[in-house]
Amino acid sequence: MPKGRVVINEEACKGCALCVSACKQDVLALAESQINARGYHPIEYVDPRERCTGCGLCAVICPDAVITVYRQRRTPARANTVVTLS
Amino acid sequence: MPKGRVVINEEACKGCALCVSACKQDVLALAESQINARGYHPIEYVDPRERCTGCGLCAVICPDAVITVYRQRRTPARANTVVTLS
Amino acid sequence: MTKELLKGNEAIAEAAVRAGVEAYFGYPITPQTELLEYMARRMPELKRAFLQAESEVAAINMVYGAAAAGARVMTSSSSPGVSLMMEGISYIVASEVPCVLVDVMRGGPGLGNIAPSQADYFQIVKGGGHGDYRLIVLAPATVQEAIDLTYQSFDIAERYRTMVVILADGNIGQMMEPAELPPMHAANGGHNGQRASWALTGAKGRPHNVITSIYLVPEVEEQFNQKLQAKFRKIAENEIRYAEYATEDAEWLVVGFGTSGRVAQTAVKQARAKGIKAGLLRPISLWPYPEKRLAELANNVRGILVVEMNAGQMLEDVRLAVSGRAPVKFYGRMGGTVPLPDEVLDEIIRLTKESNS
Amino acid sequence: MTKELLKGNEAIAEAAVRAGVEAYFGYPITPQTELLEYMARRMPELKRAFLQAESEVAAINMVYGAAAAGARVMTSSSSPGVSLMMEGISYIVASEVPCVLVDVMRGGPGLGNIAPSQADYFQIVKGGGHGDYRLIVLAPATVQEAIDLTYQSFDIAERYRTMVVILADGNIGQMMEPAELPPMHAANGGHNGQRASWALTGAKGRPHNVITSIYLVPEVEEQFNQKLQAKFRKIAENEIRYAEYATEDAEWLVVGFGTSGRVAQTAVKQARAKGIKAGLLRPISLWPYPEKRLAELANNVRGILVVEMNAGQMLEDVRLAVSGRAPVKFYGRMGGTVPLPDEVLDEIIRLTKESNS
Amino acid sequence: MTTPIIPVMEQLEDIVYSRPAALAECSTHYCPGCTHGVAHRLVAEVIDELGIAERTIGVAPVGCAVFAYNYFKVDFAEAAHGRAPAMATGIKRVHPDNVVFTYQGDGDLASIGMAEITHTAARGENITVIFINNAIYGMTGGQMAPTTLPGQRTSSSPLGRDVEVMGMPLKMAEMLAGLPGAAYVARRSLHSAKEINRAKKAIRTAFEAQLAGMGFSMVELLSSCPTNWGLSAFDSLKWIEEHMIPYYPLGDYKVAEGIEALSKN
Amino acid sequence: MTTPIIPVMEQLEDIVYSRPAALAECSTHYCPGCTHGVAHRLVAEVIDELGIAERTIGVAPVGCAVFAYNYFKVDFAEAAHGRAPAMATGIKRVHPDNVVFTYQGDGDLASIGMAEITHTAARGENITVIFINNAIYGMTGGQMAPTTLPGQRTSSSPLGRDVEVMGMPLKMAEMLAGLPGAAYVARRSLHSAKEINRAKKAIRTAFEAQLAGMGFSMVELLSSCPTNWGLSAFDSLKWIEEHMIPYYPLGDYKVAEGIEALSKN
Amino acid sequence: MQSEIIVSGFGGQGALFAGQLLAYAGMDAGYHVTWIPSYGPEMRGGTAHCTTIISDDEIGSPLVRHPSAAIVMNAPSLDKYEPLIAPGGVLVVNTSLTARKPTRADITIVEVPANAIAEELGSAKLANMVLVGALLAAANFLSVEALEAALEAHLPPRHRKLIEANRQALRRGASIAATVRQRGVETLVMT
Amino acid sequence: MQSEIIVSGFGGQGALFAGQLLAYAGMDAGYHVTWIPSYGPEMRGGTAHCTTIISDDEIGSPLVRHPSAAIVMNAPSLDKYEPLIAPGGVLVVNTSLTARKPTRADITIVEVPANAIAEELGSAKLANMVLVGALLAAANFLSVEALEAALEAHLPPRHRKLIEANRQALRRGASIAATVRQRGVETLVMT
Ligand SMILES: Cc1ncc(C[n+]2csc(CCOP(=O)(O)OP(=O)(O)O)c2C)c(N)n1
Ligand SMILES: Cc1ncc(C[n+]2csc(CCOP(=O)(O)OP(=O)(O)O)c2C)c(N)n1
Ligand code: SF4
Ligand code: SF4
Ligand code: SF4
Ligand code: SF4
Repeated sequence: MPKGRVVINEEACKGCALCVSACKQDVLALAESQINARGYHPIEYVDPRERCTGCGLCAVICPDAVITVYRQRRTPARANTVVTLS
Repeated sequence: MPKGRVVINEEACKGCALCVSACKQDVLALAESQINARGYHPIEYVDPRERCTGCGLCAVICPDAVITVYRQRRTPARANTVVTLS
Repeated sequence: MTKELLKGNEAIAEAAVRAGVEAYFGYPITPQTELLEYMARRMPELKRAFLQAESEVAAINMVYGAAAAGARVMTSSSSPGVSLMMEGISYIVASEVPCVLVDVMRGGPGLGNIAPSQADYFQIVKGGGHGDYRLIVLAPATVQEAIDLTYQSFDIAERYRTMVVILADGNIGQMMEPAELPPMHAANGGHNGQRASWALTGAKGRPHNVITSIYLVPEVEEQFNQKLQAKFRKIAENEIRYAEYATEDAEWLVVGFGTSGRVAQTAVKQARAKGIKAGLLRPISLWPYPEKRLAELANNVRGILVVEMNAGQMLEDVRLAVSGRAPVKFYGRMGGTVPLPDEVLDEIIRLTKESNS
Repeated sequence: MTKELLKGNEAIAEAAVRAGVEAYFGYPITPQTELLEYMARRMPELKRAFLQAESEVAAINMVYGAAAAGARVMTSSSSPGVSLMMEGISYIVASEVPCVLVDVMRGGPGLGNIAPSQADYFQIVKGGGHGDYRLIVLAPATVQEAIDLTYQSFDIAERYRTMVVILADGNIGQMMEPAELPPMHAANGGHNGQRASWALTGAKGRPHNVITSIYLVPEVEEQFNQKLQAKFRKIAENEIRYAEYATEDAEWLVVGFGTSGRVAQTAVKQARAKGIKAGLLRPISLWPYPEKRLAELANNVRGILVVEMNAGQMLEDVRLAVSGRAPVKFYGRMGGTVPLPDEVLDEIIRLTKESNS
Repeated sequence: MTTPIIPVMEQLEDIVYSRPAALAECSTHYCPGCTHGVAHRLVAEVIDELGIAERTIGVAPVGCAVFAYNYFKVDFAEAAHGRAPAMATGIKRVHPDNVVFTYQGDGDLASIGMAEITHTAARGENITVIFINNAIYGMTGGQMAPTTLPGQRTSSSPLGRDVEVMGMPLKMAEMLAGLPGAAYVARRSLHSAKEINRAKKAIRTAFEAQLAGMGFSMVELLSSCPTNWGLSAFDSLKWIEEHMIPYYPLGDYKVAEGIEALSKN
Repeated sequence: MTTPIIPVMEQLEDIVYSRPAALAECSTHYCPGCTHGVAHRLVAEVIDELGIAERTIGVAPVGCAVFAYNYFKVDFAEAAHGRAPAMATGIKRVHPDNVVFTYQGDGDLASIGMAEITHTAARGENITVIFINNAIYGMTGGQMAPTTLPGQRTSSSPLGRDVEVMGMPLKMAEMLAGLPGAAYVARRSLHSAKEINRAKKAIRTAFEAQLAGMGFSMVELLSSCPTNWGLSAFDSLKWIEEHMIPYYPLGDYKVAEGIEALSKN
Repeated sequence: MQSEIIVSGFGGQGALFAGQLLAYAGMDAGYHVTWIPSYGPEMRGGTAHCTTIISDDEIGSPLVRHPSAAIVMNAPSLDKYEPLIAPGGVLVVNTSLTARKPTRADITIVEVPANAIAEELGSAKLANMVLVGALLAAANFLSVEALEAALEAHLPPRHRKLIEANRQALRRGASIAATVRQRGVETLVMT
Repeated sequence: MQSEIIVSGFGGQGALFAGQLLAYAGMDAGYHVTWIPSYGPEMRGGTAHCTTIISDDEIGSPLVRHPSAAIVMNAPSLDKYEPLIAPGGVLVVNTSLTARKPTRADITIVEVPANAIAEELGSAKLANMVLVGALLAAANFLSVEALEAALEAHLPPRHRKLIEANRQALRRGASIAATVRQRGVETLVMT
């Protein structure tokens, strides 16, 4: 199981691919074959080697705020909080 | 004979008296009894003690450029020139 | 309450204060400056907002902001300054936010002079800014009327969510007359601090409000324009104001607004004294224009004389209303000169002679 | 010379270049921006002055400066940008310096949209700035006409020492049509570098020249205004332009300018095909307005339909000219929508029915 | 820093990033990869973190961000081109307890709106300005802005900005920082995750300065315009780094007394 | 420095000062003691000394100096309020060989004309600006200017300028000097003969910078308004010295490379 | 009955205030009044004049071509207004600042060296009140007492210390003009 | 005779250029022509369409309600223009970006998977030319040769290297539509 994972709102993604270049673990790619209602190829999250660390860099750079990032709990005491990235 | 002398265009003088306070030799005064066509008391040049040095400070401060300043020639070679004050 | 001798500019300012104006933004320009100066003293005294803006462009956009925030707000200026407000005025009407502008006209065009004029009628009444819009334009002829119209103007502006202009010539701003001031309202004039539902106040417990004037899809912009036009028609039904003098049996009608109107009134009186059956229509609302009443009167008179302090601007509205029912003559003075009663009387006499011959 | 397929905005720009325009100052705004962009390429190429100003306010005052200096100069903009120019325009006319403004109107009021519109007729034709002034307003309906009018506009402006406005709706700016460009003039258009005697060029061997618009004494300002009015009357005598189509035997007259005019022409053609004796008057000069010709035509028709891309602005000039001689109906589209021939045809048919019933 | 916002959905996972609540659910009209979107998100995050959505009023410019009012779930006005600071002044003067911010492009703020931004800063108007410097006019199709770099080609400087004719680009942060009314003025960039995080901190400081009543605050953000630069989204970020930052150095240009303390809260 | 102008009239006397030729013979409408008159004289003297009267074009503001065109025997335009720099730009772009200057008050230049002056300086427009800072709106009867001092009473700040509400006064020389387009920016005062002589040198340098094609030059002159300050002419000069100079320090704020060399000629 | 009074002088001579005071007094006496200033060409150095109308009927035009009275405080004002006064009207001339003599024979002319008298009373600024006093005595549409009451009622607080001096000036002016009427002459020259 | 053609698609699909090229060809063939664009709601992300009119008479309105032909390059364009085409007119549909079928029975419908064909030819950008070729063959108001000549004559210098590819695209489109007429069917679906 990877340390993190991301969920992409594919309908809202504009396929700019900035997340792809931001991701150091190489788990994001343009879905060349797919096209969303607004005419863009959205991003796919493909992590067969379970490399996603949940670092959130993709979400930080995404201009369309379409990525949600999850990370394995390190301190279970911190439930009900969101760790923001700043 | 004083070293210098001034000529005042009395009709254009507004009687602000700035020249009076600028003059270190005390040869200028408001002509209280006189009134020009624009309703101002103009300045009089009165130099019985021949103190005017022709320093030109009155002319430099006069906002209405109504004072002409003469000075005794020091270097007669310099005829046909005007010594500006800067 | 007894009358005080009040200067037009200051009377307008105090009337606005009493109407509960919460914020004033303006820029100095003669012959309106006393209004700004009065506000500079009076508003801070009442802990209301006064700000001398960096320009008329900024002033009108500050007004736009405060109006969008739901506040009673006004500005004042004079001809060249008002020209600079044209973009902002168009935005304000298009955004449907209420506010009041006092325009104390001076001689023009260009820098012109500071003498009284009525040469900005076209600009204010027809539309000096871009797009199809109308301003509610009220033109006082006395200090008392200036007070009363200003006092009402905020309610009118809020009723229709649009801009009301008090269009005064320099004479009205500068003259003193005995007048009575209305009672004092708290800031925001009787709304008890309650803001309109559309106002920008923070989206607390409601969806967020937006004040905008962009409608990119032409059909949507057209619908919006239709809504605006419907509003303008409603205003045209409800907000027509005018004064008449000796019109009952008038054979010769004089039409003038503001100072020209009251000068003409004296001339009409003098004409009556000479046995000429003259009467006066003095439009108070320049938009909406009292065209129906004018058309009625036009049916019964033998000639009409329009008197203005310009080259003939309201004249067009008179001709539109009269539409050929009676001959229309014009007497105008320009560039900051004011017609005197004897000149107008001469014109009335000329009118009767020309139409008789 | 053969025709090229030219876009309105660019054709206007090239026509101005060929007329010898020496300086262009402007600020980007859709749907006029191609004109500025064309100038950005073309003027430096010819070593003439191009400057993107910081705003429309600055642009019109740069134009004012260059015009005062005796140069052939122009600017261009669209509705909100033109609103910002109102003060400067009033100054320019009051200072009697010649220049050309191209106004490519878009949907409004406020920010509105970038679609074609004619809703700034009042602003440009009646006077959006302060004071009694008039602009010479030319409204092309085709790219060729846009070229021809622009090319002439500089001479006209110089002849009367005043501002000429090419008032185009967004369609004229955006459309392409085959058109022929006029021959190329050197900078300053045929004056061979000679500046007008009043121009600011440095007071060499002559008393110093002054360009100003302030006349503090009302009587002097009034005299100046009288001089201006006399000039305007002269322009009104000489500069009326219009086109007619099928008016000889017309019983129903359609009046429209610019794009509405050409759309109406198609509708008139269709009406004729249906046996309705319709005709078209297309005013080209909006000021001075072809009121005499319109009045003549009004005498001979049974009804008049005014078509505009606004809520009814030129309509007032039509009603003024017609002055009750014939019923006047209006069909307008607003906010960036354009009437189509079938709509206008329907209105013509309705006009004939209403007037027959 | 942690803020309670959304309950964690799965027992063993934290949401480390999700779309801020102050950002409307709709998708924007911005071009793919345009960092206007990043700027919006950061502002929304700060509004959420400070818990001020219900008392914030935004003012949108004329420019690509003209529809900002659709994208923030806070009250919003759409100003005339360049006049957002005047409009914000009008709002703030009648609602001093609201949080008021403008969001403006470089054509809007630094060209046509120069007088309004300068005077608003000079007055120390207690508002926050988010200033998007993308070295070009985006919305109208890529004309020169006052911030366009020397030699940069645009549709109105087709041969590249000639500084002999058009002057050098304006550095607004530096200029406004010189005014006593300015409490906090910083320049940040949106070209990398790291800089984006630093940009967010600056935006937060700017809003905090306003909340503390300290006066005018502005964050200039170097932003991309892939469409009008004619570059890919990725190359645009590189262009910011390689071409814009050298001319527009990042940093804090004005940090009034007391601001440092704010950020430590 | 000597310049041949008028033949000496008496054998044994030199004229050490007489009215400059570029100043028209008429008398001005300025109030008695108003140093607008001094500024006019200095500009006229410089024009004479540089021998440029026949190719100079001035632009008058809206403000007390609105009639400047009557007082200089050079071609002159009267601009709209605040727009003199734009008008001067229009003139200079079509007549680059003419010498173009604007003469502007502080309301004109620093308030309504802020955008135009800033952009003109930023473009490095090759013109000269004579900027009269008298801390008030003279012509309209004494309202607050952006340069009005903290606490200073004016007709629109009757209790004194409250910097909490209106911000601190603007220092235009300092602000514009920061722009790369500015070649020469200096502040001088007209409150004493000594400072007047220094002011003249600065004005001369500014015009020389233009003649050398170096770009934007401006001399800010601290000037009196006895009428609206409610002081005598003499006390007004003292007020400049005691109140204005401490806030507006005299000095050179921008001296581009090559300027020093000019002044040495 | 309607009286129209023009007061005209250099800026700073107090012409506008004199006209205002007449308006106040008229209002307090129950009349309709208007006061309208007309700035000279400039704010500084120009002339200032105003028109006050006092009427028992509603006032239409606040401006008139031919006033029933004029106070002229300097030479240009004399030249401008002497020809305009309605026949039978009153012209009050400040001879301290006018060189020429008025020439009309169909009006009452009162010549007062108002500056000289005012300086005698302590300040040249009182010249306006001397002239107003003279007007009242000569023209008879308001009493000097009404003016005094108006001074008392409407002078702004910061100027209250000047009331007594103003009152004296009014009286001096009035006593002069009273002589005119007593003597039944058309023109009185005060020396 | 007058043909009115609307070309409509997403910004970037080349709808405006396709319409322009038709206008150029019409002009070169001696007709009167007009071309008028209509920006979508925004500059970015919106749709773009234009109207080209080719006529042997002077053209009045550059806009029409019911065009004689339309090329629709995406789904919203299909929805908007299918109902508007004049009876007997031609509708060319880019099936690569439209999901639903056109339904009108009174017009000629040509369905072309233009993006697919264009990508086959080397670039999706050629889809517009494929569709124009199809229109010409189906509607018969200008020859494909005329279009090719227009390409040659009016393509801006910096795009001249694309002429050959564009020409091929035109021909492919035309050959498709030619089949329509041969077969005499109302609707042709290219797969
Ligand atoms: C008064 C006025 N002038 C011009 C325009 C046209 N216009 C719209 S947006 C814009 C510039 C936008 O550029 P910028 O502010 O840099 O923002 P961006 O689009 O790059 O985000 C212009 C000039 C307008 N709408 N109003
Ligand atoms: C657009 C416009 N707004 C306002 C005015 C009124 N006005 C004339 S001069 C002036 C200010 C003058 O002050 P300043 O520039 O400081 O010059 P000064 O008179 O002190 O020399 C103003 C506000 C105007 N003429 N035009
Ligand atoms: S950065 Fe965002 S919009 Fe761009 S491709 Fe990635 S998920 Fe899509
Ligand atoms: S300084 Fe000049 S104007 Fe003033 S009193 Fe002296 S001479 Fe007269
Ligand atoms: S045009 Fe430029 S600034 Fe505007 S949305 Fe597109 S990429 Fe962003
Ligand atoms: S008002 Fe002031 S600035 Fe103007 S002329 Fe008088 S003293 Fe000088």
